[in-house]
Amino acid sequence: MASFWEYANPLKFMRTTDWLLPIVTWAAVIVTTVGLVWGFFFTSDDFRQGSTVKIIFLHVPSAMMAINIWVMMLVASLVWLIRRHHVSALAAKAAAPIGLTMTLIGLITGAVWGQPMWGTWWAWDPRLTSFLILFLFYLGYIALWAAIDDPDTGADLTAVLCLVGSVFAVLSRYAAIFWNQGLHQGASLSLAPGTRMDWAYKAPLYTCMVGFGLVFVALLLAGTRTEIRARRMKALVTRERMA
Amino acid sequence: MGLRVTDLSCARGGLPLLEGVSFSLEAGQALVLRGPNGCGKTTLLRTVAGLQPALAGQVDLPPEAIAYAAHADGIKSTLSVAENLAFWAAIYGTSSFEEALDRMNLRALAGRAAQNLSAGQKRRLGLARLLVTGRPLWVLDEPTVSLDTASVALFGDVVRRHLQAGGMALIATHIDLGLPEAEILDLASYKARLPEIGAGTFDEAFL
Amino acid sequence: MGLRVTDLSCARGGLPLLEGVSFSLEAGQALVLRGPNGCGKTTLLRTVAGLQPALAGQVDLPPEAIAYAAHADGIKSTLSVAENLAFWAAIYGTSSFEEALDRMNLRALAGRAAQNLSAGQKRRLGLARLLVTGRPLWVLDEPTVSLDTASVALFGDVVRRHLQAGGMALIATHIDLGLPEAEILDLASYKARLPEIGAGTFDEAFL
Amino acid sequence: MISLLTRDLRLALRAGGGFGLGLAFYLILAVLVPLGVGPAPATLALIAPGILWVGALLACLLSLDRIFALDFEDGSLDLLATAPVPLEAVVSIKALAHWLTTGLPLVLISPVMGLLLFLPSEAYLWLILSLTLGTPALSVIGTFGAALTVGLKRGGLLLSLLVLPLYIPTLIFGAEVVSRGAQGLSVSTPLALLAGITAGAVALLPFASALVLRINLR
Amino acid sequence: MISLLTRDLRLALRAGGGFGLGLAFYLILAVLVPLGVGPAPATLALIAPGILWVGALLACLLSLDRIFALDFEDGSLDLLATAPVPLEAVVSIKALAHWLTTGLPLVLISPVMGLLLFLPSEAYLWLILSLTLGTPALSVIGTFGAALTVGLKRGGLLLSLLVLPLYIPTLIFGAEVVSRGAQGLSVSTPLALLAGITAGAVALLPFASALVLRINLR
Amino acid sequence: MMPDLGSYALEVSLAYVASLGLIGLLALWYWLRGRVVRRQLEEIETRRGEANG
Ligand code: HEM
Ligand SMILES: Nc1ncnc2c1ncn2[C@@H]1O[C@H](COP(=O)(O)OP(=O)(O)OP(=O)(O)O)[C@@H](O)[C@H]1O
Ligand SMILES: Nc1ncnc2c1ncn2[C@@H]1O[C@H](COP(=O)(O)OP(=O)(O)OP(=O)(O)O)[C@@H](O)[C@H]1O
Ligand SMILES: [Mg+2]
Ligand SMILES: [Mg+2]
Repeated sequence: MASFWEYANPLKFMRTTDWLLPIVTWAAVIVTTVGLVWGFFFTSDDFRQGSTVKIIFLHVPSAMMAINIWVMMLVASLVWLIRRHHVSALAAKAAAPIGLTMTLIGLITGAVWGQPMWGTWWAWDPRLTSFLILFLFYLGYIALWAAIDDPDTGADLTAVLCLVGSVFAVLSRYAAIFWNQGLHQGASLSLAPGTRMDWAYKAPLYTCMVGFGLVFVALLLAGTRTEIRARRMKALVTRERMA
Repeated sequence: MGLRVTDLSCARGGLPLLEGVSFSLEAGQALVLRGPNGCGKTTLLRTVAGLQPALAGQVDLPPEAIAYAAHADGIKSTLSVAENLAFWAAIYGTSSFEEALDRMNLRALAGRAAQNLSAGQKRRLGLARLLVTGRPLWVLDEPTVSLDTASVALFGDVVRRHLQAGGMALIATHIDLGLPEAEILDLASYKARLPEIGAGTFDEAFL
Repeated sequence: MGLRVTDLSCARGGLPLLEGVSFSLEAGQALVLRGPNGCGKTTLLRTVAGLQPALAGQVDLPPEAIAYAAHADGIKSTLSVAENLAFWAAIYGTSSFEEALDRMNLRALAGRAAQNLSAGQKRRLGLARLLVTGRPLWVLDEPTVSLDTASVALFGDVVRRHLQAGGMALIATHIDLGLPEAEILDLASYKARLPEIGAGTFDEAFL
Repeated sequence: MISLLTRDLRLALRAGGGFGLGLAFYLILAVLVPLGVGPAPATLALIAPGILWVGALLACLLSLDRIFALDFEDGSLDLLATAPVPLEAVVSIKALAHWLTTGLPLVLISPVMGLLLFLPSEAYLWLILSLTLGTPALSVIGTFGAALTVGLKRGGLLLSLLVLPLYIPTLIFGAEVVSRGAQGLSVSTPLALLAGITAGAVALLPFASALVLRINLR
Repeated sequence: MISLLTRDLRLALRAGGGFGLGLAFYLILAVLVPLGVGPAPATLALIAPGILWVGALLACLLSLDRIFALDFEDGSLDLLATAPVPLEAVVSIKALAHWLTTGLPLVLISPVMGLLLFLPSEAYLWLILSLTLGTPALSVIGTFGAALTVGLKRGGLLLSLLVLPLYIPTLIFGAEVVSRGAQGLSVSTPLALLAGITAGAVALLPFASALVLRINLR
Repeated sequence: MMPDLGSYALEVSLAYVASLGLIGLLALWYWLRGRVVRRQLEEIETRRGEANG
């Protein structure tokens, strides 16, 4: 069997994604559309939250993806540091803006939801706070990539930042919980304390989660392809200059 | 103990510059590197000094035996000349910097803050640091920039005494150092040739 | 229009270094300043360029006619070679930097960020700036530092053409520029002597 | 002159140029203060106008040393001083570039900051207005401070020390506008004073800065 | 090693070395906040613990770029990397020097700051204790950030952006100690966590910093 | 067809518009940048191909 690491070869990666990308893209569009249309048009209002419950179909998937993308970047960074496969470093680079956008969506939908539910746009609740800190980590990570000219140095430095940052992100999470017991929902998919969520909500919610995951994968593949091309272009340009 | 560089390739900014550079230095020898601007002298010296990894080939003297002096001299402008030298002497664990002061003709400036030195005086201070390292191989990047004729001669003497005491020197320069005994290596002939690759096929190194 | 320096004294760090320096330059002439390290060449050039006031004496060319090039080249490392030159061309109101690129052999490097140049390439860019100033008097402080032999010759040609076009050049250097037609002024003989003052009598200038 | 402005803006946008980082600092401050002070909305709303102005001021302050220090180190400042442009104009352009890359983004992001600190909704208009009026003064005054400390290695914090006292009037009137606005009181007096400070600083300080710069270069 | 420490301290004490400026910044912040927020003692006492910790953090942050930038520019860092001292030790000594010139003075002056902001009298002890325990972590984390950005021209604000999120746990626990102390509650948990963060950071981060520094030098 | 969103119409539609807008912008940006980079790379490679004969 071919080793998994073969896909870390840029050329092999490009060949594979050539046919994979359109499939994933279409899957992402279809699943997300289905999930969101289902959620938006075909669910009834919650008896306490009214129509705002429909925000859940955006909020929860984006918040989850924001966290998952960071984890994916962590793994990719480790792969780069240990096995030095360029594609994984470039994939981490391409993932960061998607993670940032997901974080932003989570923040915005949460804020818009908070206004009717808690009577405020924003609260210094631990989950919200650590989410905001995650936003800052994404910003810092992207800014560091942007600031460094040499691609390998950039990959090394951002990878170390991602590792150290992850440790501190976890620490911040616990610090924030310690600091303030908040308003936000617990981790069980429950709308109000005690009530379990109905399948009428769960089914479209799961669809949306899968959809957002696919959206991420599609964007990630496209972004990584671009980064690989940009990397090669940079190498060629330097090479041309030398000749 | 000597320096043996075999088949060294080095890169700058992700791009191979030199390839297949081999030479060796025995105790008491000096080698002068020459080559046009931008051919990779600085890059080669940094690789030998262990500051950047080689693309291929090896340098079989450990970095612990090498004293490197670049364009920037590592001089703290608010410390005096003597304080600057004393610091490096302490870092290298050699006790005395007095002799270095005398040999680089810095005695009269010893108490002066480094920021008040002229370009050439600063350079002399940077070179005096070499004397306190106590290391056998000196790796020097254009050491005589800004020096007047008398100081170049002084520096030539210092290098000669270092060689006589069993030291080695690897020097990149564009001008004549007054070291006729040194061998000369022209780097122009080691220019790296990139492997030719057709469009659309790229591997790990993207080239 | 020429430069006439009469009886100039200049000081550095509050201490007079040179005194009674007089010389003149007519259109088409070049003057090379020589002198040991620390004798005050840089100080004299900064005074002539109007960057620091003279202690005594005068320089009768307005600073508006002078292009000064010091050790630091005023290069922005994140801008490309062409962008750097274009900026200075715009500041001096001269339209084209294309010719400067060609004449300093920078055409191949035009799109490269200045931080990725080698020491000598950076220096060439610094000197190319002189060509876009369009000013008659070039005041140069050790212009050929780090340049290889070919680039020194190139630079010599550029200066010669500037002189032929009626320009002037005042150059401090320790090495040979390949400009045999230039006069040479040794600054060692103009070393300032401090006025003798008995203990306890100090005047305005505390000397 | 235009070329100087575009060069400065371009440098700011390039890697390591510092654009957007003033912004980031401002955002981060808005995160830190609640973390330090505690999450109670009432407390935060009370101190929001002051903190928002203090934050804008600090974000400006931190980017001041870019104004001249880089140009000084690589010799560009010597060359600009001997170039055919008046140093007063150079100084003004540098202040303008600083405002465009620091002050303006601060103004634009300030509503988000207000949200994070529970600023009362009546105050948003006044926050934006007072920052728009006040930040140019911060840039011009800061340029003066940067010119004063240009020769000093990493004069960064000395710079802060010199500039902060000069920032105080702007801060007082600016914060006053916002907190009066939050309470629904009349803001015309502090607003007029703020505008006065800015107009005065913009008109006069470039001359002082150019003078000081010339002294520092010799 | 000792010689590196004494050199760094001596450099900090010389002209332009930056000693005392962190302090000055801290003091100025204590002046600005009442100006921005308004003079009511009750409000100030309420926010004092948070503001004092945020101020200490910012004062630390502002002096971070001195840790390596000067040594990088003049080539000393290249030379230190080839000198017979492990880079991990160099990094730790640099962090220690930073703490001695920034963190320690902050601890010592903090009671005065408490006075200016009407900190309740029970909280003074905890303020000093928490700063003593927490500022070493700030220095070590900051050294990591400085090592990350060492090659970048004026990475100052990028540095802030990278380091501030890493400072957050320290800030939260530190401020919590003081505010609990001010209310007479038990402080042992946050104090222990604060000490834990410091111990972990001091023990592990120098390796990351040395790694990153080596990458930046090549 | 539009469901009745009740008194929270503004909030809910705002959330949907903002989220989809952001994702759309991101996708657009990735797509545009991908296209630009691909073009540039192609151009360079053809240039190289010509240079190599
Ligand atoms: C700006 C404000 C908000 C932010 C930053 C935010 C952030 C988050 C985060 C990070 C998650 C975790 C996703 C995961 O489990 O991986 C989450 C989940 C969730 N949020 Fe929010 N949220 C905000 C406001 C709200 C509001 C106002 C509500 C509703 C009243 C809400 C309801 C939920 C629910 C129901 C979940 C799913 C909980 C679960 O994991 O089972 N959120 N949010
Ligand atoms: N940071 C960098 N990134 C990319 N390329 C670089 C970088 N630094 C230098 N180069 C390029 O690498 C080549 C070799 O540079 P190097 O400094 O080794 O030359 P050199 O032989 O020392 O020249 P000089 O005599 O001018 O000092 C040059 O062509 C230069 O343009
Ligand atoms: N900032 C300063 N403060 C006090 N003295 C200084 C200062 N800068 C330089 N000096 C001293 O002034 C003298 C003249 O310096 P200058 O730089 O003009 O010499 P130079 O002739 O250019 O020498 P070089 O050939 O070494 O460049 C030197 O002895 C130097 O030590
Ligand atoms: Mg070189
Ligand atoms: Mg000189």
